Formats: sequence, C-alpha cells, structure tokens
Amino acid sequence: MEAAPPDYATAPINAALSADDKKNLLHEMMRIRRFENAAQKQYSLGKMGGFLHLYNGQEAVAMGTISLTKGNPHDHIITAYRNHGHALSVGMSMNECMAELYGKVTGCSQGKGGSMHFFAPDKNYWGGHGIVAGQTPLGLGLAFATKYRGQKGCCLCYMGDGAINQGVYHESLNLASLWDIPVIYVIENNGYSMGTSQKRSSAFKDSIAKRAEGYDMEWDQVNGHDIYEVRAKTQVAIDRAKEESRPTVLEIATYRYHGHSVADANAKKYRTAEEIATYKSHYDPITVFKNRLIHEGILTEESSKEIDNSAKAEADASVKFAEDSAFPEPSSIMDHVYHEVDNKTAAGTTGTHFFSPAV
Amino acid sequence: MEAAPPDYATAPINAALSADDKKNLLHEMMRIRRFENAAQKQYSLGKMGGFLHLYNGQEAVAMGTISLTKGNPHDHIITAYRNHGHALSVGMSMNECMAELYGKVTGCSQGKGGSMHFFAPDKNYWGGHGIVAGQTPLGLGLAFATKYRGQKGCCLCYMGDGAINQGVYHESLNLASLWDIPVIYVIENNGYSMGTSQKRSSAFKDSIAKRAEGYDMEWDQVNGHDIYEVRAKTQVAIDRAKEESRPTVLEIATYRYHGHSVADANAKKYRTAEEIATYKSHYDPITVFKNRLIHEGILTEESSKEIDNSAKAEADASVKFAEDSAFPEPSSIMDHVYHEVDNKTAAGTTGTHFFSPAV
Amino acid sequence: MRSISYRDALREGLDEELAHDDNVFIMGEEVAEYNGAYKITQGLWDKWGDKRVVDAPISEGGFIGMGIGASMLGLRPVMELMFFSFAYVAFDQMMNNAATCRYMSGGLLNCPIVVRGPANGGTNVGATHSHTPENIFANMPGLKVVSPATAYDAKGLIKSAIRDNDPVYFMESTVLYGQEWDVPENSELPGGELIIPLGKADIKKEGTDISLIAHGRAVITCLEAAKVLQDEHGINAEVVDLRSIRPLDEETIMASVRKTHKAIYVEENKPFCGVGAQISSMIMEQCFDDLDAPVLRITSMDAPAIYSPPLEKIQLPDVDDVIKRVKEIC
Amino acid sequence: MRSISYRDALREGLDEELAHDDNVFIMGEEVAEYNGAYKITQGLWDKWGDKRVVDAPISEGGFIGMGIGASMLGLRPVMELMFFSFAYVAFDQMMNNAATCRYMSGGLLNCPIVVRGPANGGTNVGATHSHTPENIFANMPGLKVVSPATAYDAKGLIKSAIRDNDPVYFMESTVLYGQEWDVPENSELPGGELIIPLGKADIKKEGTDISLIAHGRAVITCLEAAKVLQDEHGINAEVVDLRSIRPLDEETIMASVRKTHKAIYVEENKPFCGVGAQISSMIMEQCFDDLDAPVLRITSMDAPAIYSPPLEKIQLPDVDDVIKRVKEIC
Ligand SMILES: Cc1ncc(C[n+]2csc(CCOP(=O)(O)OP(=O)(O)O)c2C)c(N)n1
Ligand SMILES: Cc1ncc(C[n+]2csc(CCOP(=O)(O)OP(=O)(O)O)c2C)c(N)n1
Ligand SMILES: [Mg+2]
Ligand SMILES: [Mg+2]
Repeated sequence: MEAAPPDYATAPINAALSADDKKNLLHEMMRIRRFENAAQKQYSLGKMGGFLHLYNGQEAVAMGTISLTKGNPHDHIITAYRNHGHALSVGMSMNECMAELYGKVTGCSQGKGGSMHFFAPDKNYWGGHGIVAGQTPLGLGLAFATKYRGQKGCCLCYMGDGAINQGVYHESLNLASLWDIPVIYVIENNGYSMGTSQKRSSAFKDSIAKRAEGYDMEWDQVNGHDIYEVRAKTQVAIDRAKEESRPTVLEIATYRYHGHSVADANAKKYRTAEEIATYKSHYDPITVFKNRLIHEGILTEESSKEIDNSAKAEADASVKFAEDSAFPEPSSIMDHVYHEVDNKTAAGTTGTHFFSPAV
Repeated sequence: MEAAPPDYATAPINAALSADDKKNLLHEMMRIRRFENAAQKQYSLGKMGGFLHLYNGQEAVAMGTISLTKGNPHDHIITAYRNHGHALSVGMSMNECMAELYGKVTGCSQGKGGSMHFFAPDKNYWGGHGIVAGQTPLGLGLAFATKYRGQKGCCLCYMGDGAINQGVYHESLNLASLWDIPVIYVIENNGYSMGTSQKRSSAFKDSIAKRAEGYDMEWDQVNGHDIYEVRAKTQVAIDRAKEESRPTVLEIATYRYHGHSVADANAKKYRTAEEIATYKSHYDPITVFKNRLIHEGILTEESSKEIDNSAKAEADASVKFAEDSAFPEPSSIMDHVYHEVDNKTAAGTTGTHFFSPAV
Repeated sequence: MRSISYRDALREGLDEELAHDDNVFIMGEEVAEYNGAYKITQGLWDKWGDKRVVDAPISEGGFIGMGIGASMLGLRPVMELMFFSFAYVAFDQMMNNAATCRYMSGGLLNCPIVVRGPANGGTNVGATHSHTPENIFANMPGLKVVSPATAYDAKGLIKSAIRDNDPVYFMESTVLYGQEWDVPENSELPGGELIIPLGKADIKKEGTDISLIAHGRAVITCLEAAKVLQDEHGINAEVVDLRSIRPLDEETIMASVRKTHKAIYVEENKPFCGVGAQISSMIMEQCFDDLDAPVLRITSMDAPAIYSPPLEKIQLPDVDDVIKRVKEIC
Repeated sequence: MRSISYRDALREGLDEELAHDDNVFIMGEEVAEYNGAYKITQGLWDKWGDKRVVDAPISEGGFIGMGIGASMLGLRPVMELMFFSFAYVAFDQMMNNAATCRYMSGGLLNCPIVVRGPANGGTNVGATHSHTPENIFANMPGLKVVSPATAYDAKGLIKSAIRDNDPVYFMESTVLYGQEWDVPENSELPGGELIIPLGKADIKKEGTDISLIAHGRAVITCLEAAKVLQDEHGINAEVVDLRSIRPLDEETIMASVRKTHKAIYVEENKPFCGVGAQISSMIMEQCFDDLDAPVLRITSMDAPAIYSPPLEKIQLPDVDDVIKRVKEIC
C-alpha cells in the first residue's frame, strides 16, 4: 500500500452522500454477503444443482459501481456467472434470486437459468452469463443501442481477470474504441481464474487493464476494497462515457474468499491460508467501510450489527420463500424458446418449431 | 519520411551479403512479380476458379524476411491467403504453384487448395490459410513444437493489417508471451483490408503492432519498401526468438497495387489513383532495390533487365506447364480426408469413414 | 410482372425494412462504403448513411455479439457474414448468446437479429469458405434457419426474418445471386408488400410420381431435373422447396409424400446428420406405410469442398445425379 | 478383474500414452496444478511435469489452434475442454484448421490431435454448458468423433484416439465419470494393453426383439431399460453401443436390425439433425424391407438445457421413456 493514498471520501460523488446513503451502501454490501452465506448453506444441504459461485469479498465492486447508475434509465449492467452481487445491487429481490438457485418457478428466470443466469431487464440488468467473456460483446451492444437511440447512458460490463484472454473481449475493445461506444469494462481482478493465479494465465506489464492502450482507450486501476475509491474512479469512466462517448477499462483489485465455486475442492490448495486470512482481516470491503463510517461518526458497532441482522433476516426469509415455492410445471420446459411461439403470433404458429420424437 | 534514415545496408545481416546474394534477392522479388502478373492474365482469361489475391507491391516483405531463414531447418513459415510471395520465397517452384491455381493434379496441393492454400512442409512452409487470422495460433503451435523438441528455431507467422482484429490473434499473443514461444507475428500492413482503410477498422495509437505491449511483448515498425530494412529489423526479432525464446510483433509498412483480389470491382474506388501511383513510382520495393544495387555498382539497367526477363520466361513456362497438366481424377475428391484411410491402416479400414448416399 | 435478380430482391427487402423500422440497421464487413462484397447492399449506405449501414472490422464474434446485445434493447440488426462460413469464428455468440438468452431468462430477454450471407460451395473458394451449416444451426432450439432458392422467396423471406422476434440465420447462395425471377412490384400486391412467412414450404412444381424435396440452390437443381424427367422419361416429379428449415412445414412435405409415395431429399450439405437425414427420418417415421421405397438422399460428396473447378462440380449434386437416383426408384 | 471408474480409466489411458510417446502432451485449463476440474488428470502433472501437462489460460481458440499447429510438426496434443460446450469459442480452429488442412494440402499436412472433455447435460449447469455436439462435429469429413459409455471403452478408446493420425474429438460425460466398470489390468491382457479400435460398435447386450442403439450415457439408459423390459415385460432387447460415431460401424448396426426388425435410437442430443436422424435414415435406407416399423428416435426434449434440477431430469431421455417407446412397437 502507498504511503499517503488519496482520500476518495472527498471525491465529489462521495462527498455528496448523506449519512443515510452511506449506511445504505453498507447495508447493501451486507445483504450480498448474507445472501451468499445463506445460499452456500443451502447448497451444501443439497438444495440446488449445478454451480454456485459466491461473491464474498468482492461486494464493494458491484455495489460501488452500480450505486452510481441508480436512477439513470439508460445505464445498463451485464456480467459473468459470479453475478449475485450485481443482481442484488441493481435492486433484484433476495426472494427471486434465492428461488432461482432452487430452480423454483418464483425464481427470476423461472428456474431456467440457475445461479449463473439472473436477469432483470426492467432494472437494466442483462445477466448473468456462463461463457467466460461471452458477455463482453453483449455489453458493447447494450451501450451501442443506447448511443444509437441518442440516449445519454453507458453500460457497465463486468468480467473476471481470467476473461481477459478470450478473443471476443479484444474484438470488443477495438470496436468500442473505434466506434466511440460508451461501454465500461470492469475487470474484477480477484487474482485467480479458478486455480490459476493471474500471473500464470496472463502476460502483461503493470496492469491487465493496460491492454486498453493498444486500442487507444483509457484505463485505470482501482482498489476494490474501498468502496469510496471504487465509486470515485468509476464515476470518471461514467462521465467519460456520457460526455465523450468514450469507453474505459477499469481493473478493480479484489479478492474472493471462497473457492471458485462451492464445489471447488482445491479452494485451499492454490492459495495459502495466510493470503486468505490477510484479505479477510485487512481488506474486507465491508469491514473497511464499516470502520470508516464509525470513524466518520455516523455509525456505531451496534447500529452496524443491526443493519447486518436485518440483512441476515432477509436472507433467511428468502430461503424460506424459495423452500415454499413450487417447481415449474414440466410443460414449461418448452416455454421461452421462441418469442413468437410463446406469444402465439402468426409466425409462432406457422410450421413446426419443435421436433419431439420422444413425445 | 524522416530526414536521415539509418542505412540498413550496413546492418551486419546485409553487410554480409555478396553481390550475387543481392542480385539473387532482386531476382526472387522479380520472380514473384512476374508470377503474379502471369497468374492475373490467366485468371482474367478464365483459366482459374475462386479468388486470386496478388502480392504485387509487397515482395520485399516475404522475400526480405524469409531470406533470413534459409538453411535453418527449424525456422517455419505460415501465412494467410495472399501467399504466393511466401511460397516462392521458401523455394516452391512456379510450376507447382501455377498448376495449383489451375486446379491441376501437378499443383502443390494436387488442385485441392487453390490460390489461398499453397503448402510445402518439406520447405517448412505450412500454408496459405483462408480464414482471416486463423493461422495465428497455428504459427504459435509450430514455434511451440520447435521449442518442445529443444530445437533452435522460430516461426514467422504473417497476417494482414485487417487480421489484427480477430480474437484468436490476441489469444495467441498472450500465449506467446506467457509461455516464451519463439513466434514472430509479421503484420503486412498494406493499409487496407479489402476496401476498408486501416483507420476505419482498427483503433490504435502510433502503431498497430503496439498492442503487443499489453502482453509485455517486443514490437517494431518496419519500412517494407526497403528490403535491407526488412532484413535488418526482422533479424533482431529472429535473434530474440532464438536467443531468448521471446516473441515479437513486427508491423511492416507495404502496399498492394491490385485490388483485394482480382475480382475486386472497387479496386480503384477506395484508394485514389494518386495514392497507387505514388507507391508505384516512389516506393516500389523492386525498383527501390534495383536502384540501390545500381547505386552500389553491382547491377546495371541491362543486367537488371536480364534478370527480369528470366523471371518472366520462368513464369511463362509455368503457365505452359499448368496448361499441359491434367486435372485430378474425380475419384481423388475422396482422397486426403483422413490420413488413416489414405494409408489403408487398420484404423483407416475399420468402420465407415464416408457417408455417400449420393453414390 | 418484372423479373429481378435474387441479389436485387434481397436489397429491395433490406431497403424496405430500413424504411419500415428505425430500429433496423445493417452491419457487416464492406457492407457500406464498398456496397457489399457481393453487392447485396449496393446503394444502401448512400441512401441511409453511417448510422443505418455500418462497416465492421473483421471481428465477426465481436460485431455479431454486439448486435445480439443491441437487439436485447430492441434494435434489429441485420448482420452480413461475407461468407456464412465465417460464422465459425462467431459460433459461440450465435449458438449461445443468440439462442439461449431468452430461455435462460425465462422469457425476459429477446433477440430479434438476422445474420445473413452466402452458405454454399460451387465457386471454387475452397474448404474453409464453402460450409453449409443449415443443419448445424437448425439443430439448436431457439434459432431459425431460412434458405431461399429464388428472388421471390429471398425478398419475401428476408422481410419476414427482419420482422421476426427471434434470431434468424438466413443462408443464401452466391451462385443464385445473379439469377432472375419474377418478383411483383409492391403496387401489384394486395398488402402493398411481399411477405412470405417463415415455416411455409412451397411446391415449386406439382407432380405425382415422386417428391423431390430440397432447400436453397438444390431446389433449382431439382426443378431442372424434374423438367428432364418429365420431358424425357415421362416421370412427373413434384418439387418441394422447404424455404424455411426451422420452423419446418411438415404438413406440406408429408402431404406430398402421401401423394407420390416416393421421396428424395437433395441438398448441398454434407451427408452425415445433414438436413436430409432429418427430413428423411421424419418422413419414414410419419409416412412409413405410404412409402414404396426408402427415402433417398442426395448430398455433396462427403469430403471437404475441393478447389479444382471441374472436380468441385462433380462433388456437388447436379441434375444428372438427381435423374439417376429418381430412375432407380421410379 | 478389478473395477475402476470411468475417470480413472481415462487417466490410466492418458498416463500410458504419455509414457508411450514423448510427442504426447496434455493441455487445458486447470489440467496440471489443479489436477483437472473433473480430476481426469489427477496426479499427471506431479508425475510428468510442466512440459507434458500444461495449464492453459481461458483461450480455447488460441490453445487448441496452437495444438493443431504443433501437431503438424508431429506433436500429439491431447487437449481438454473443461466442458465440450466451450468448443464453440474454438469452433473455427476445430472445424477448419483441424479438419481441412490435410485435404487442402493434398495430403501434405496431418493433424494428430485429440480434443476431449464432457459433452452432456443432466447436471443442472444450464444451456450454455450442456451442449452435445457429436452430430455437429461428425458432420464434418476429416474429423472423428468418439463417445464412450463405460470405463472399459473410455480407456481403450482414448488410447486409440491418441495414436490415431487424424483429429479425434472425444466426448465424455460428467455423469459417467464416477461409474465403475470392470477394466482388466494390462498384465491380464494378451497385448499388454487395452486398445479398442475406433469404428467398432459393441453389442452391450444381446437380444432378439428390438435393437436399442445409442452412444455415450444413453447406452447406460438403454441397458437399464433392457433389463426392465426383459424382467417385467418379456421383451428381449439388444443394446448396440456405437462407441465411435465417425468412423461408424454400420455392419454391426445393420446386422442387429436385420435380426430384430425393429430399432430405436436413443441419445441425449437435440433431435433436429442429431445422430439419431442419421442412423435412423441409414437403417431405413439399408434395411427398409427388414423393418417391421419405422425406426424411432428418443432424444432430449427440444429446448435449450433447463437449469431446474427436477425438470432437467425430465428433459433428458430416461429408462421410462425407452420402455414406453419400446412397448409401443413391440
Ligand atoms: C469459454 C469458457 N472457458 C472456460 C470456462 C470455465 N470457467 C468458468 S469460470 C472460469 C474461471 C474464470 O476466472 P475469472 O475470469 O478470473 O473470474 P472469477 O471466477 O475469478 O470471478 C473458467 C475457466 C467457461 N465458463 N467458459
Ligand atoms: C474470419 C474471416 N472474415 C472475413 C474474411 C473475408 N476476407 C478475406 S481477406 C479480408 C481482408 C483482410 O485484410 P488484411 O488482413 O489487411 O489482408 P490483405 O488482404 O490486405 O493482405 C476479408 C475481410 C475471411 N476470409 N475470414
Ligand atoms: Mg478471477
Ligand atoms: Mg491489408
């Protein structure tokens, strides 16, 4: 860490926050943490299928960045499979998220997507995508459409540090810069792609965001453990997107506490126990911010505990909601394949859309 | 152009050339030019199918770089579809190349590949590839194999300026740098991908080769109209590959005189007549080198003419060779699909490999 | 009725849809300033400008993915692949993001895109440029695959494809671009425009003795073969043009087979798991007792596309191949 | 004879081939230090080191393309796709460079690669991670596609695949990895090792009443169904396991059908242009007069793979589906 880091609390975007706003940011981060903990517990009880990629340790990234888009109808969000934090940050309810993990009909995707695929287009939230970097051109497209329509907006497109080595990301960078598309690529650099450290997967100098320079594009590095810094530096990129219609790559340093997914048997093999412990004790984004707010005099240990308790209660309730919900009807397997079929339009009722020798 | 450019004739690799060596380089460039002219003529007479991408104007790139690999058993060459110059530079005969254009059985690929797909593995020449940038990981693999075997060698992997926006090229750059693979990406920057100028397809600052920096990789820019400079700067990259096993990206400035392919109806629309004329009169790599050798006192206009005449005669003879050759037998359509089948091995004779309801 | 080329018909369709809906835009390599590698978009950039007709770098995965993302917000990109073979560098975007996002979101997302371009062999451009992936894309639920054989169909189908709210992959043929067919002026049409629904096959020639079923350029081959069969062999073949592979007009296919009791599927696809395999097995599943002989298939010879011009002609199914097979079972 | 898991059988095969030929190396995401996402390569990095077992970044197009290039010089890369679904980001390399270079060079080039990994649904990982592209790759001449159903086959086939001089795409199933089967020790074998040639189907159960033909995990479903059919319904089904889809053992398939006169193809593929479409149309072409009923097909329900665990179970063919269909025609 540097000697005297700038204090991002004084950045205008943070200075403008009321005490309630700040407590709300803390609350939102705690909600993410509590949601993930509840999900982990239910997963290990066998209540879910597939994968479960937890966001613990990275909360300040999703919440810090997405808090800047609130109330802007033309700001869009899209991310990869580690997407519960983003989903909650855009305002999705714990209930619909937990139910989705259970594969219940009350889930945000009616049980069709699972952990990796949360969506809420009404909240400008476009998922939740499982193919590494597959969402990077989609984010470009969301920003392109915003510009095409003459709207002032941007797209925050999240990805992991392992995703920077997929070709489609580079194609997207070139297109973004060439066409002045207001997209912001947020690399959540937690140091590892599954069991592979950043150094073993990526050749770079100084920063993995710096590849942006090859496309004549702006980039920055951000300390993702400090939500103030996340907000301050991301706001610069958002302003650039909206004022100049120029893209940015942000590399946000963060850490994930759990294994790659809950099924990661090696979670403790490719990282030392000390490394994990150091992050938890020194850099935890929730603790850092909580202490900061206590230091600012707007929070006490007790009021913090209360906030956390309410987050936990909400998470517990979401488990109950999910448990009590029904599974989708088997017939729903054939829904949501084609828009035209679902809507029984002329197109949807012309010709055979489905081929079902099994039936 | 700069005020006093360095004289690359004095670079050790060029200083070591005998007068005959130099005349030979000129001869080889003239051979490429004459081959292409002959091919163009026959193409317009309807003797060939498909595409014909001519190399006129770019001769110093293939010949300059490939002349550095002569006699090195572990140096490999691979390129895109504009590959006649490279094929002749590695020592393929005009006959087998022209016959391939005709789709004759005497063609290097027995008429199976056509203009875009010349191959000569015995000369370490691995094609000729039609999918833009598709060859970039292949070149990486050739260099990887060389290193794997403990051989001192490298791979020169050529590509166009339009190819830098394909994702697989970036994936290759990362792998090359991460794994210290002795590959050299040679971007033949002729300013256009089909009808699109470099500026309209690629976002960059200073140089399109500079994207290499994002991968902590060396890069350089080269004047491709001066074969001395091409050789001098490429040798640096080859040395880096062989001594340090490190990759390089070279951007070689060059120009193509003809349309994208001979069928390019717009060849004169997206470039001004002046631009083309300027290149031909001031920067033609053959004229530049010819004049240089005259200036050096080792060539006269007459001896140059003689060399050119012999190149032309060879090209004319190759047309005759191609004309006189037979088309492949129809049954050969089914050859060369599977190694095991062609070689009638146990594997090749077990089970059905081909499904021929038409027969 | 005027006669126009398949190329001009496509362009008219695109032009009309650009006029019909501001959300429609065209994107692809060389589609704008160059007027299209195969001139399908000739004049459209001049008329509609940079915003509606966009030249893309050689980044098919990137720009098609971008189009998919934009379509989720309601734009309707029509993306040209210079060759449909180049879909293979954009395959993940086309098979996952386009085909599955609606499903995985429980219907919250939508992907109204068109990807179009030529998907054919026969012009000696070699194995990598001659793929015919109708079967591959039609395998994936969530996608639609269309393959017009005539100018009339090309115009009517491209307009339907653009208005369709699902991803449509529209596979043309460079060999057909120059062929001319009757296409009515809009003023001659009751609704004022030519719209052909996806999922409707077309009996291109009525017949009683055998059903020749095909899509794309193979339809033309079948029509020529049917003429010779009629004129020289007294065999009255019916030619069924699928036009749309998914959705598929099963009824028209089966009705034809129930009438003729014999069928051959003709295609320029490779044989293994090609469209013909699917259609022939459907016919045999549904019309087993109506058939006088197994459904036959005629396809490309089962090797990568060869360059050598006279050999590539042999590799692809031609009129003689069709006649020969018909005579074997009629 | 000992019993080992499909996973261990694969690993033994890989290990033996690493020992057999210095040109063999393994490459993929997490295959080395992590021991493989599904632990197929457990212990191999420890034993063979960095050179022979290589961890790759998430760049499937780049590293598979690299393997293809290296194979042209004689190396024999065995490349793991963590899920075979990720082939879609490497599709051009796998369909063009691997499949066509030999052809386009008139036989001068060669591509002895193996790409292997799980290609299956059924574990609730969603639509993008559950593709079953056997049909897609087997469509392309120049490629070989293998899909073992048991530990025995997995070991014998992976060894053949690695020694094969053509590109082999080897599709496994995460659902099978833990299943145990008899696999002989090398010392028990006449040749000292277990090699199963590609292109040989295996009659997994003899029968007389109907042929249940399948590949991969569906073979196991058929075996279970056959047992119930025998025990509870007195129907003696024969179970034919293709093992290798291309090359294909037509003889064994047709001999079985000629014996039983009835056939069902069972697969976890999507139906349209799936492997079952190909095999059923081949059977009907070749055994039309031997058949007492059309060849039926049982496939995945025709939608992208659903997440919801109880529903994904329904989406895929199971024992009851097979029994129900068999009883319809037996
Ligand atoms: C194209 C593709 N290849 C491989 C995978 C398997 N995979 C899923 S996540 C992952 C690691 C990604 O790491 P990173 O991008 O750093 O994100 P993080 O998990 O750290 O959030 C891998 C290899 C995939 N989903 N898609
Ligand atoms: C993936 C892919 N997309 C598009 C094409 C069609 N195409 C062939 S060459 C070319 C232009 C390439 O330009 P550049 O790389 O600069 O090479 P040059 O022709 O100038 O040598 C295009 C678009 C292709 N062959 N492959
Ligand atoms: Mg990471
Ligand atoms: Mg160029």
